[in-house]
Amino acid sequence: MLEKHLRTKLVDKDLLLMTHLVLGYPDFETCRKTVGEMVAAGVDLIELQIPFSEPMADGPVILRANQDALAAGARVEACLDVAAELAAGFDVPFLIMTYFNIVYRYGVERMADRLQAAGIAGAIVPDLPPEEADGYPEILRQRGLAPIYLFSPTSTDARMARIAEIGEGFVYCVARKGVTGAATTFSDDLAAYLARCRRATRLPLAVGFGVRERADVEFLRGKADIAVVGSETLRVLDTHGVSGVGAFLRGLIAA
Amino acid sequence: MLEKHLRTKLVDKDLLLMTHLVLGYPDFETCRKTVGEMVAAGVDLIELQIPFSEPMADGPVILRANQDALAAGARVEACLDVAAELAAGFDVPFLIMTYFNIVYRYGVERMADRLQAAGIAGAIVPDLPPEEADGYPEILRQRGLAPIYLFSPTSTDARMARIAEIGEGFVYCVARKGVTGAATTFSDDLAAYLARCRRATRLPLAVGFGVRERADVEFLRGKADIAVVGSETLRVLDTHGVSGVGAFLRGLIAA
Amino acid sequence: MDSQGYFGRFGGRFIPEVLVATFEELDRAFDELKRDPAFWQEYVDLMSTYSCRPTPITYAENLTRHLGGARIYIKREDLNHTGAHKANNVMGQGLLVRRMGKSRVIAETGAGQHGVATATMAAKFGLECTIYMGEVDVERQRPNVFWMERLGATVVPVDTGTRILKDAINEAFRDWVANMDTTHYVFGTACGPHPFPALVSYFQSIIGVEAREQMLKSTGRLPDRVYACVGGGSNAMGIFQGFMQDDVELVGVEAGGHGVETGEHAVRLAASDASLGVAQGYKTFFLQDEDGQMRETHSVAAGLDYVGVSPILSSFKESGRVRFESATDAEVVEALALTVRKEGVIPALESAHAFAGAFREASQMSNDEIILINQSGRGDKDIFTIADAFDDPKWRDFIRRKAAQYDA
Amino acid sequence: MDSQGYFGRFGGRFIPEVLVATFEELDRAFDELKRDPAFWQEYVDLMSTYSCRPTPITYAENLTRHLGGARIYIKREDLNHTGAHKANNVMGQGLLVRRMGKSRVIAETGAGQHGVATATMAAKFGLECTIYMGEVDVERQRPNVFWMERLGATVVPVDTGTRILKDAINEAFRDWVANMDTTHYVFGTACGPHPFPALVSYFQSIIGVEAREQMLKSTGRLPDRVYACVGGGSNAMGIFQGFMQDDVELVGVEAGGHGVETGEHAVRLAASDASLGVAQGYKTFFLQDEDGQMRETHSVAAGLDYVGVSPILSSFKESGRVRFESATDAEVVEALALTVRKEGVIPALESAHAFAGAFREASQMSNDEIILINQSGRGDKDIFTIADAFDDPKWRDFIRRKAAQYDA
Ligand SMILES: Cc1ncc(COP(=O)(O)O)c(C=O)c1O
Ligand SMILES: Cc1ncc(COP(=O)(O)O)c(C=O)c1O
Repeated sequence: MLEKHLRTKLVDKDLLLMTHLVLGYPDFETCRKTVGEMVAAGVDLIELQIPFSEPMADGPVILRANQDALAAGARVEACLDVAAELAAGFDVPFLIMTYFNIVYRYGVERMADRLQAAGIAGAIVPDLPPEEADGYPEILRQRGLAPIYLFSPTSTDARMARIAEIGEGFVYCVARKGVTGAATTFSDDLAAYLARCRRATRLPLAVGFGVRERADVEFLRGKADIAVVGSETLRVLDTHGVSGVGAFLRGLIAA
Repeated sequence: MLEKHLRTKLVDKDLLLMTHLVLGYPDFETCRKTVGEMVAAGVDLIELQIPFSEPMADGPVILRANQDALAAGARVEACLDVAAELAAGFDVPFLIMTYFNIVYRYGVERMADRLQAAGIAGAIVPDLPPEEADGYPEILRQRGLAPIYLFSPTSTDARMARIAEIGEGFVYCVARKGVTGAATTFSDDLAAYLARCRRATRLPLAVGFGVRERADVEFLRGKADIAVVGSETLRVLDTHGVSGVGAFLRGLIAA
Repeated sequence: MDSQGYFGRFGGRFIPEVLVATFEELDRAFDELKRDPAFWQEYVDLMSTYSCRPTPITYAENLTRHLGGARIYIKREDLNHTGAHKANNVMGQGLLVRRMGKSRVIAETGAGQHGVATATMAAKFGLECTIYMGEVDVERQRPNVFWMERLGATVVPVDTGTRILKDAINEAFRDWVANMDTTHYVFGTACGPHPFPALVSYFQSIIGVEAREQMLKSTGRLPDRVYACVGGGSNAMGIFQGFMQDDVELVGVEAGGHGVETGEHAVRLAASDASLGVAQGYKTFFLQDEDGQMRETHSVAAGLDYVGVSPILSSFKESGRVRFESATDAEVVEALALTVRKEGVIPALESAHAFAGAFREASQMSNDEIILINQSGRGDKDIFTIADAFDDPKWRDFIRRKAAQYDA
Repeated sequence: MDSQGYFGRFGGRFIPEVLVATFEELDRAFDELKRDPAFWQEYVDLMSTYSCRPTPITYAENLTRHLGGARIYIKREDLNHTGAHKANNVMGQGLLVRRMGKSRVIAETGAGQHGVATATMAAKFGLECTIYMGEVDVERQRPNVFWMERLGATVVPVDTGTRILKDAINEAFRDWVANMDTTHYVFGTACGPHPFPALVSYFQSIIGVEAREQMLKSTGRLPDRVYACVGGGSNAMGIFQGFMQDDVELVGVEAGGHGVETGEHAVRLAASDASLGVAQGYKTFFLQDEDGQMRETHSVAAGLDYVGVSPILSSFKESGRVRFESATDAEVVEALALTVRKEGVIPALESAHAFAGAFREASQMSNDEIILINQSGRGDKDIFTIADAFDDPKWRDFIRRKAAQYDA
């Protein structure tokens, strides 16, 4: 379902934009407003991260947002309520991103039920590789939720094929070896890697980690389907507030 | 010669008194005055200690006097000058007490010549046991100086006999196992030890280490020939000054 | 262990995709090394020339008499180079790094022990070295930081999360994700994603292998009980492996902190405060809240102050093969004082937990029973912590004077 | 050695009469022990179960490459229990005390190493223990004082004289004079009245005995040169004795302090500042003035900061059997830094003198020559001194914060 939605969108646009925010950071109200700005700016897809105390795959900016959200009292249940509210209120697909322990403690089936009820489109769990899946993708799929998986530059072709098989919605291509938020060189290497990703799957490709400015987005055009802006959105939120986010995003996408 | 002098004195008195001071402590002028007080109080024999940086056999009071004298600049040559001056000025026998390194560095023969010239009666070197004598007692004896040796409660009869043989003037009987200046119990044990000393030698017996008051002196009467007042004199000098020393000593001896 | 690195329900490998290839490389290197008949001897040779293995077992005659029960023996890991069992693991991984041809190592450290050990290994093997250490620990363990820097390591204070061991681990993983081509992550304990629990336990097994032989040689039989403290679980795994197949009771002692009932502790197996979870790349018992967020832990011993625990020990908890107990800070300081006074050996605060656990039981045992305590490290490095634990006024004055001297 | 304890012109026994009987008792006990064929094995057993003898020799591959000359091996006395060769001596004397049936031990200490070692031995053997330590050293070496107290020893700060090691020795003798029935004086180095130089050297010879065998085993031959630092001379005597009869050059390295020319040093044999004298019960080279008063000495290493030196080494100086060199504080800190960085071992500041001496010469030697350095102790206990020597600002901040915390 998510894939279909994206394909439809991709008829009109050759590159979609996905943004990211940490639920409860700095508070739920700001999250609501930020999502409003994102949607208004024309964002196509929004990743809502449920904060976790040990976000091992995240870089400093998102890491600190996780901590601050937890320190401000962001409980999982409240995050899910807000996610449901946002999904009901805005007409873009929302994804839940979090670490496996949050899902595991909640109960994988119970979480899937809850996300389905909330109208969420899919989930990204970066520390749950296919080897540890243990029924997880099926449980999601049964509820119409897309289990999003990741490719990385070190994934072999065989492995990409395997991941492509159990993933749905799109594939999240990590642009380089490294955590979120640091600089990536948008180079020929990256282009070659993305070509390899393209060969490995028929799912749309999202490219994340390090997208910061117009030029990065332009670079991806034709090579991927979705540009993911993660840490940079948060940085702008921190420095320029909610309205800054809207301006920043419009600057990124404007034709 | 020293022995003969003491024997003569012992005809009139049954117990002689020997006092001690550290040359250069607190300064040479005070030493001169203190000796004056001692002689006036009726002291029979005076031990002049040339200070040494490592006075291993001395207790805290004399130890500190050694240090202070050195800190005040008491050089060996100056100590010997003052000793000569005192020996010329007062009509009691003077002994030099010091550690072997002072003698060794000065040269044993050269030191013996110097003491002879200064009119000193003998020398006590507590860290030079008979085993390490290496000609030392002969060198003294040749110059009419008495090499004074020590007995201790742990000396065997055989050892006492040997010491008695090389010693001259008198034997210094250490009253107990311990350094100078701490309390000694003037007990039956002590009496038995002194009887053993008496059997071991025909030299007069001096008893030192811990003589503090009239009663101590009385205890020694009949058991020894010379009572040595060491640390206590220094303590009095520190607390009551030069004149205090005179008063203290008169109190000790007064019939 | 199954092929996915599971010990019963515990273990596994929960890692970001970008690390998968690196872990597969590590799997292969570890497999090769285990299959190489010459490797173990190479490892033993290194440990016996660079550290002083075999470390002895010491008969604690005075403690035995004082407690009046079982005969007490101590396995002396404190005599290792760098002062703890941590040396076994890092030197083993050093050999592995050499085989893999990497030029840089990174490590997390809590108490600083593993950081010093890794920096030492890096100096010896000529490797670049970065150590991640929670800011709180950097502050508590400055002497160790000083030595790591002298050894040529870069120490990165981690100011995220609760700024302790677990945060240092997260940060080290972040580094690894970015630098896996050149870099090996020297994990410090028998935790983390597969194959680390197995890998670290493999190197630490040298403790148990030696201890079993030594006990047989000097007492003619095996001990009745073996005690080890449990932080991540590596020293416990190390000694326990020597007695796994034997009729020997194995006892792991966790950090009771201010008491399990206060919530300020690090007891994951000996009480029911912890629950099953997945974090830092593996599945085990974690001290976490209902949402699955990791809790703050507490122990007087920085090296035991960890939210997770070796998945292998979790499986032994479940199978009943190992019994788990805890000792409070107060009991530990008392056990430490007694051990120092009676035997002249100074256990690390971590190790003192094993002593405290053993002392509690030794007096109830009979004279012909034997217990073996693993002294995982020496305490003289912990002077700042131990002096505080003893509340020594002369130490405080000394520090004040020293500070005044620096201000002058 | 002759029957009076002379080595050439040096040694002897210059003691107050009251101590004569005690020394004769010690003579007898030491003689018996040397004649008892079982004793050495008893000693070796103790050291291999309580400490971890044999301590290894480590090939310093990186230093060898860096200096580009002789192959460098290190004898690892730092791996002893309590962290230095001092353990050999005290444990040996502990066995002696047990044979003599005494219940109390006393000792002097400078750096604190010997004090900790003695207190440790006393705890292990169940003896009462008093340690004399110069006030200056108590201040410099508080961590060691803290441990001595924990070990149950009474530490008496000596406020007489220059308030350092030699004054502590004097004070210990004063105690002994008063308590010789119950008390043995555990002398810490190969100095003092006969039989201490011989007695301490006897126990320390275990270093050389092991090292000779180990060098033969691992290199197939003897080293060309052996380096040891020289404080009182016990670690040097310990290792040198293994190679006395061989064609091996023996090099003792003394504390050059701020440089021999400044007068602030502790060089007794490598330069002509010292002269023959008699103090602290024996005859040797002392740093003294013309009157025979002992001079103040200086070294960055508290354990080398001593006015006298082993009479045995004085005799080897005179016979030419041992060559003596000195290394300045600055050279020593540099050698220490290099050793830590290159090999991951942390020599004590004392031991670092031997390294400094060796480094100076190693590069002039050929690749097929071999040198052996005695690492008498580990430096991690010296953190306060070493951090100051490195002038580490982060360490100073840490101490300031710690002090502020105590004041809060
Ligand atoms: C001396 C010592 N013992 C024990 C531990 C706990 O670790 P583990 O449980 O892995 O042995 C540490 C950790 O730093 C340590 O330093
Ligand atoms: C580690 C170490 N090495 C050497 C010495 C010097 O003593 P010696 O010359 O007797 O070996 C000391 C003395 O404290 C020491 O602690």
